Amino acid sequence: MRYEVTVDGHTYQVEINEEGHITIDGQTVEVDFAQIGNSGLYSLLVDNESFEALVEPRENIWLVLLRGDLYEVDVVDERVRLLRARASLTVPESGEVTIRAPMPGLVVSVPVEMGQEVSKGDNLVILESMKMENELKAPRDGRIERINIKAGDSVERDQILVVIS
Amino acid sequence: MRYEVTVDGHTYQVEINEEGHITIDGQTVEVDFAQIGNSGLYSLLVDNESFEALVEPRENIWLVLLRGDLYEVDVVDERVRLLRARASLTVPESGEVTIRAPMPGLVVSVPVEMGQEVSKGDNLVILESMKMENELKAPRDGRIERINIKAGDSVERDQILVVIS
Amino acid sequence: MAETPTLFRKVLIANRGEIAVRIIRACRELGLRTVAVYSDVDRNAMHVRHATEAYHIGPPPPRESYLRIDKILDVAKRSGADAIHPGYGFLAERPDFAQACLDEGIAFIGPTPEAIAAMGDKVVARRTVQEAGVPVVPGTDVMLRDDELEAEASRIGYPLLIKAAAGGGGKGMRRVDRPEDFEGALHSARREAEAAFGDGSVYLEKLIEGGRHIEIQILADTHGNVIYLGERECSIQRRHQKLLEESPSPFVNEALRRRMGEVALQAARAVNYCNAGTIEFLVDRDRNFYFLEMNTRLQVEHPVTEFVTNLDIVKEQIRIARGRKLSRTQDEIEIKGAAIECRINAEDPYNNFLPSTGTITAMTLPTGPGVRVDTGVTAGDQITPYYDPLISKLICWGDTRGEALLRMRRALSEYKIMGLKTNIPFHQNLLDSARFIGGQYDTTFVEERFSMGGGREFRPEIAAIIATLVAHEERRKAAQIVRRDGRDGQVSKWKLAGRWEQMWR
Amino acid sequence: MAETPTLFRKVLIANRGEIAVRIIRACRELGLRTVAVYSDVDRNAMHVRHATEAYHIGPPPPRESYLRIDKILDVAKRSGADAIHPGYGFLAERPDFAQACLDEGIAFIGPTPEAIAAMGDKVVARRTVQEAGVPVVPGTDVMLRDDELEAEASRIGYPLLIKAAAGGGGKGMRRVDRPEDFEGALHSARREAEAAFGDGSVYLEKLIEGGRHIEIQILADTHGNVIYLGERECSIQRRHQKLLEESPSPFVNEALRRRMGEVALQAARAVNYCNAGTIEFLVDRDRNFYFLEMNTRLQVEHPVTEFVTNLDIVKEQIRIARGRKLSRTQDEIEIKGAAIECRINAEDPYNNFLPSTGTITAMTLPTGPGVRVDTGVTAGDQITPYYDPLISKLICWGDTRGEALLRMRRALSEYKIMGLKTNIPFHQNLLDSARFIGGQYDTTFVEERFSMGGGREFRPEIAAIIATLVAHEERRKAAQIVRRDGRDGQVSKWKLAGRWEQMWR
Repeated sequence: MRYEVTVDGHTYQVEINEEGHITIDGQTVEVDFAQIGNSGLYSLLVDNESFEALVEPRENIWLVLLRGDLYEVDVVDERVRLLRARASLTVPESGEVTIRAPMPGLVVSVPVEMGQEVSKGDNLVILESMKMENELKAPRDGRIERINIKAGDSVERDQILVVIS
Repeated sequence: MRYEVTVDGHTYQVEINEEGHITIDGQTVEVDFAQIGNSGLYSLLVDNESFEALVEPRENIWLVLLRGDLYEVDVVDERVRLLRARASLTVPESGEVTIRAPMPGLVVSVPVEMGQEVSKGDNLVILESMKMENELKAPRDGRIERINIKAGDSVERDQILVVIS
Repeated sequence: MAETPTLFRKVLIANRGEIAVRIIRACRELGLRTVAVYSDVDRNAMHVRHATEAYHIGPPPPRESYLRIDKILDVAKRSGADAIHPGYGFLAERPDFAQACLDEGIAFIGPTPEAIAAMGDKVVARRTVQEAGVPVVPGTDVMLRDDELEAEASRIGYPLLIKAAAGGGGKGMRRVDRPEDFEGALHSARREAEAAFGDGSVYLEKLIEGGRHIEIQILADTHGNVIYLGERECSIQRRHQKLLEESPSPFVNEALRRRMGEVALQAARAVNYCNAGTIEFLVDRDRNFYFLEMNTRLQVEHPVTEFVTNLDIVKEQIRIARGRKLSRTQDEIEIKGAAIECRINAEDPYNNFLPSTGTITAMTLPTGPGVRVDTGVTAGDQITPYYDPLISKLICWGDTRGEALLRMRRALSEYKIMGLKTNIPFHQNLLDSARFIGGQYDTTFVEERFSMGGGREFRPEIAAIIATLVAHEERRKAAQIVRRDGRDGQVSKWKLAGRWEQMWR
Repeated sequence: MAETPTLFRKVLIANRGEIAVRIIRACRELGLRTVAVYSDVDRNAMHVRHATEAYHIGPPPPRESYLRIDKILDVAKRSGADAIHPGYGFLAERPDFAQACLDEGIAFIGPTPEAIAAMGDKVVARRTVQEAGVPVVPGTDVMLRDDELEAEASRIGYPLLIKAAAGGGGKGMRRVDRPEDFEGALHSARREAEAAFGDGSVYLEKLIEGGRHIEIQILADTHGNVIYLGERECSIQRRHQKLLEESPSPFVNEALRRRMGEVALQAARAVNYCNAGTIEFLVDRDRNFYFLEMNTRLQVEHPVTEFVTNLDIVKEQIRIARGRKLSRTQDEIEIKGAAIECRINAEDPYNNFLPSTGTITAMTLPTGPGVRVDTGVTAGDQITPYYDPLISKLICWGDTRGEALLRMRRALSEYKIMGLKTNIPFHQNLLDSARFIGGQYDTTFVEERFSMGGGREFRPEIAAIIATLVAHEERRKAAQIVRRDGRDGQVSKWKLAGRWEQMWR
């Protein structure tokens, strides 16, 4: 699994490989990671170097207290990145808008019907991908013009799922 | 709410009155009770005397660490006491067994049907009482002979609900 | 003059936070029962949990709770407390409070109301000690009108300081570098003093550049014995707030220590002082020293003195209040090794020391040899905006100053506080600073020569890895929840109830 | 004899638990990097988290991990460690390990292999120190056959002790009161010694009734300087396991201290001892003292000596291993105040001290003046059956023994450990015992004259109220959950996923 991880303005490309390895900005290190009890205390061994940190979630970021310093870390996985990128596309004020699959996946449900009026932010398709369920939302108000898929369908990346007019 | 509370072989009658008062073995004291964060640490003021304790649940009891000593406390409320008393009744090996309401309540569901074969421990009736849902179980193997109630019924204490033969 | 010993069995602590806990501990070790008082937001506080008894005294603002003499005396009567320890801050230096205790027949663990009053007015204090032969910073010693002050200013010379007579904590204080700025500074200092203390009186002092703030701890009993316990170096300050203190001072040699100690005793004797007190001095580059003021109470930084003298100052305070003699004579006081105290505040050193409030969600204390933590909070406790931002004090002792510094670095790296920002990174930077390590600092050091950049090693890539692994794990767990409860969209209410029954029964 | 200083920068700690953490702290304060080793069950342990680096060395049983010289030396090489500290237990008193380190060019922070070997065989040790003029308990000093031992037994007189030559911890030890019991006891002692140490050799010692176990800490450098740091009173034992230690001993006066110290130095010199070591003595009611054995390593109870001498023994060990001179001379050693150590074990004092294992679910450490905690665990850590039950050591210092006792009581009441049983109530009872407070105890005290009943105040009714309130609250919360998710019997999977998204994104 790949992540884009931002700390203090620098973005690292982190990839969690098979158990016990991580690649960070192209460099592979051996890691051994453990949570201490149910607390937010973690122990990390990176190529046998030992680190202890307290970790807590905050709205959109992770707080990591390491050797006295508090780091604010933004961890973005592919799925979230794709969704974020999709959400930031500029959408025409009128005319047709096509909703495409941001990644390959399995359609879990389609909570809208042909001809239905939808508002910006309404769920159009629930797509299971990378073991997570992802909500594809309406980028603006409109009417459902076309539905190309149904629950249970497998879809490819960029396949057109729904069209709003 | 009344509780029977057993510590070190002695059983106390504890009643939680309106906010701020407790009666223990007939004596009423003013209490102020607070949990510290989300931990198992609690602060108790009893008539202004201050106590600090760590509390944790264990299977059927509460562990209370108070001033260095670990107390094992069994807290039984009316509901549990009634259920326990019911469970301890001797049940004839054969013949009819009547399942009565151990307390007044509302029938939430009856997950068995007339004529159904049930095993000891199977749920017969879900009864809501004292804001809790209570499972009334078959005291031995048998066949459902009669069902006097349905979901939604209000029942009185000792009312016959189900008969097993 | 042998007085009848004052017996008391139950001590009310008219304070909160770490100092209340500190005093409760001393009382418990003396077999005394303790009474805590608390405001609404302090119900769960550590001092409430550690005391034998605890009483509510009102809403969070100090004026409605911790400063309410009537409520505190009422609790003392209801609880049967026969002594009161005021801690520091709040009512500690209020002569009317000390007097009210005495009037009620309650022992006040501190000096007499007269001594508090004499030292509370800075102008009177200056005059009093000066008459006793104590050197003071050149300045004005009587109340003067604005025009008189301006004339005096020319006599004293610039740069100079305008200070509030009732002052403390830098409020009502102004530095003036040129005669043309004097009038404006005077008016603004008077306004600030009036607002802060209800008293706009000010006086002038020559500004001593490159000065160090060094104070002498003294103890005086009711039998006429007065001793000093060496000095504390308190020049690490920011906006007149001390951040780190050490004893001994790297700037003070044995001869200077003795001279300052003797002068401190003169100042104390000038007001017939009794109980624990501190004489603050300004020491210039040539080791001339000048009386600044006397704090007629226990100081925040008393633990560094305790570490190097092996004396428990709070217990001595109680001993004195009971009418007993000091447990040591001056000859028996020996300074052993070196101690440093870091004040751990809820403030963000990377963001102009902005106060940080909230709930402490997790805390790991440093332990081991030579480490002492005086804390008023544990995980789950809240830091509110109503009181000072002091979370705890971390104090380390070493056989040498070097060992104490290295031990403090080790302890700081073990100390973990989550839920709000703390100034631990400030202390870590300070302890890496060559000038600080070399003992080369004065009261302007933190504000003028120190930056948070420092040479410390940051490990953002490690933080990145840790956060990613935690996020990855949470994601995996959450995926399982969706999976488990998934397809059919149902979680049985029986299952939920069942889980709970298992837990609580 | 000035030797070349041995430079090292990275220290491997061939141990676990509190002592590994203790040594890591000393190294960090000296600017040394540290290498931890851990078995499978110790992956999450505190010593792993505190070290600079950590390496896995095998399964939990010590024979497969902490006792594997080959694996530990392999880690030393891989990590570039140039020194090894063995702690206590495990490999600390194995001459072959010390030798193997030296063979690999790694500094061994401890005595020479020869000194370890000489003191490791108790019979050889007795003979060696006896030749140096050190008094030993009357007994046998050479290896004897069974019939010879029986003859010697008659000479020495009953009661007597049969002891294993390779012994320690009471294994292979038998008390014999009558000649007719001798033969049976001899065989069973030999069997036990054979099983425990792979060596069935035993020797005899006269049994000294009412004896106290008092030991002298010594330090010796490579320049021929040897000093003693006063004594430790270790008579509070149960089945030969020490539970509480104090320094100074309430039984030892200045003259006896000096005599025992001088004799300890003779014993150390007899084996050209170097680094830290401890000479254990048995002291009878008339203050005669007899050499028992020498522990050629750091002791568990070293902190009480550190508190009263203000010397860091672990740092001195490192200093010595670096070839430097001791930081103090004998004249500079002064015993200040009194220190007590309580060993906090995971065992149930109400149930025959049965070991207790499990996860520590919550822990509150005592802090404040005069309190030191040397711990190897925090909340979330596990106590496993593989290693000794020592959770931590609580050490308190006081200006007098009385103050230290009262402070220890205070600290014990603040110390909270949840998840398993500890012996804290034992210590609380002990500190309430009049005989203990009076210093009237010998090595038989805990087993023969002490009971857990004590005069302590129990508050079962408060425990009842607290548990009821918690149960009541849990019940109320659970009722709300059933209610919220209730009637329709559904929890939306989107809702669950949504909650989670909010949390992790």
